[in-house]
Amino acid sequence: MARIEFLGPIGKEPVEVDIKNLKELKEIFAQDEKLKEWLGICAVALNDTLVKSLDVAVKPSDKISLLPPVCGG
Amino acid sequence: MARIEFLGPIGKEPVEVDIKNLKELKEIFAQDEKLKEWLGICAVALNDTLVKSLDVAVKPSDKISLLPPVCGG
Amino acid sequence: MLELHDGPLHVEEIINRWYIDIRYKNFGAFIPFIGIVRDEKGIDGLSFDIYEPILEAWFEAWQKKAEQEGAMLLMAHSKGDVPNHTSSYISAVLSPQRKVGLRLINDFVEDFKASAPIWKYDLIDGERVYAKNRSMPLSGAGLLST
Amino acid sequence: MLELHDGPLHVEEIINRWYIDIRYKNFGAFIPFIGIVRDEKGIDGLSFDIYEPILEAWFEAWQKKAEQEGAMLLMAHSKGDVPNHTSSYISAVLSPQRKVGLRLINDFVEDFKASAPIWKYDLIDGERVYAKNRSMPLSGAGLLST
Repeated sequence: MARIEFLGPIGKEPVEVDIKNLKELKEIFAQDEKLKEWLGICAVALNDTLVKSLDVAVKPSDKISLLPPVCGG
Repeated sequence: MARIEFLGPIGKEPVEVDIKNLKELKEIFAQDEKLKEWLGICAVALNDTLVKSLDVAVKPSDKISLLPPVCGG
Repeated sequence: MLELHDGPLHVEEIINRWYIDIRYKNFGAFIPFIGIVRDEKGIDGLSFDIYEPILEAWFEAWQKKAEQEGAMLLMAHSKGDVPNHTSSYISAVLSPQRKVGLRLINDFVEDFKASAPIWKYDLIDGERVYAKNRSMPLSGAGLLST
Repeated sequence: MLELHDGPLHVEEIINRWYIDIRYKNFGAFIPFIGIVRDEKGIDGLSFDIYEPILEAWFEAWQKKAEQEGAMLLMAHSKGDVPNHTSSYISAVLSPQRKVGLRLINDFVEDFKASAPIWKYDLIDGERVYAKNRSMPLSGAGLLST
């Protein structure tokens, strides 16, 4: 099961999901009403590297992070 | 007599000259062999304001400064 | 070097330590940028969450870029609460000449604002309120939206 | 504020004093530029002459420009001899927001190099050698040449 972390202000506990790629994650999340406001503004990292495409394979040991808009300093 | 100061590396003592404008100063300086190397690269201030024209009247109480190329910091 | 501190940064301690560390390294320009929390909009301060793995990778990539120009970067940032009139962020460029340094401090701070995985909250009446309006989506944001 | 010091600048003292002075003035960005004398070309240090009346007028004009953007400038410079690995020049911008500050520190330092009436000498074997090749003619130079 890949582990999904919701960073910063999303304020949601990590979940584990059984997916083969990010497209499947998108389908699962589409049913989550509470996540809707975040999905449009969050970037996605796979094992701490930002990804730009849904055609990314996901292994059971992978960590996926959702990163909302940032404002350091 | 206007007072002429030679700033920074010129290393020349101030002089007093009897002139009515900067054109007259230019004529006096043209005869000074030691100043030749400086005149082409020096800016000129009248009473601590840089001037750009020789058509500037000079009063006996005035101070004229020659400023060689700068490098602060 | 990247350092994270709990709460406000001790500006004097950090700047003095950095200066002592680098003064014999023959850099000609040392340019710190010090961010201070402003008292505005009725806040008592700011608070920060940081995702350290991506912050460290981002910083290391910048450090390599700086090294290619003979320069070096230093950065300190707060985690947690930072009251008004204290500092939450210091970055610094060291460079042989001024021009590279002045360009790098600008580009580094601007990219920090756009790319560093840090989340800011206003502290209002003891609550943490996400500073959503001042925040910028990271590159690739929206990938999972339908 | 413009301050001139005999010999090298005490970086920690100056930066700490400036920070303490300004931290409650609600500026969001404090950006010092610290110039450090590099050990290069066999010099033992640098030495400086300053023409204070024109330096002060130049600084005051910049201070007015900064104030129009809600910002403030600070500057310290050495007179006389400054050994390698010590500081001869510090300037700083204080501004409400970072963008104005980053622009001003760049423009202020660049104009300082072009316009401040300060003459630099290399210290070589106890002699002061005018750094003519690194110096820039002031605006209007050559007025009295034939």
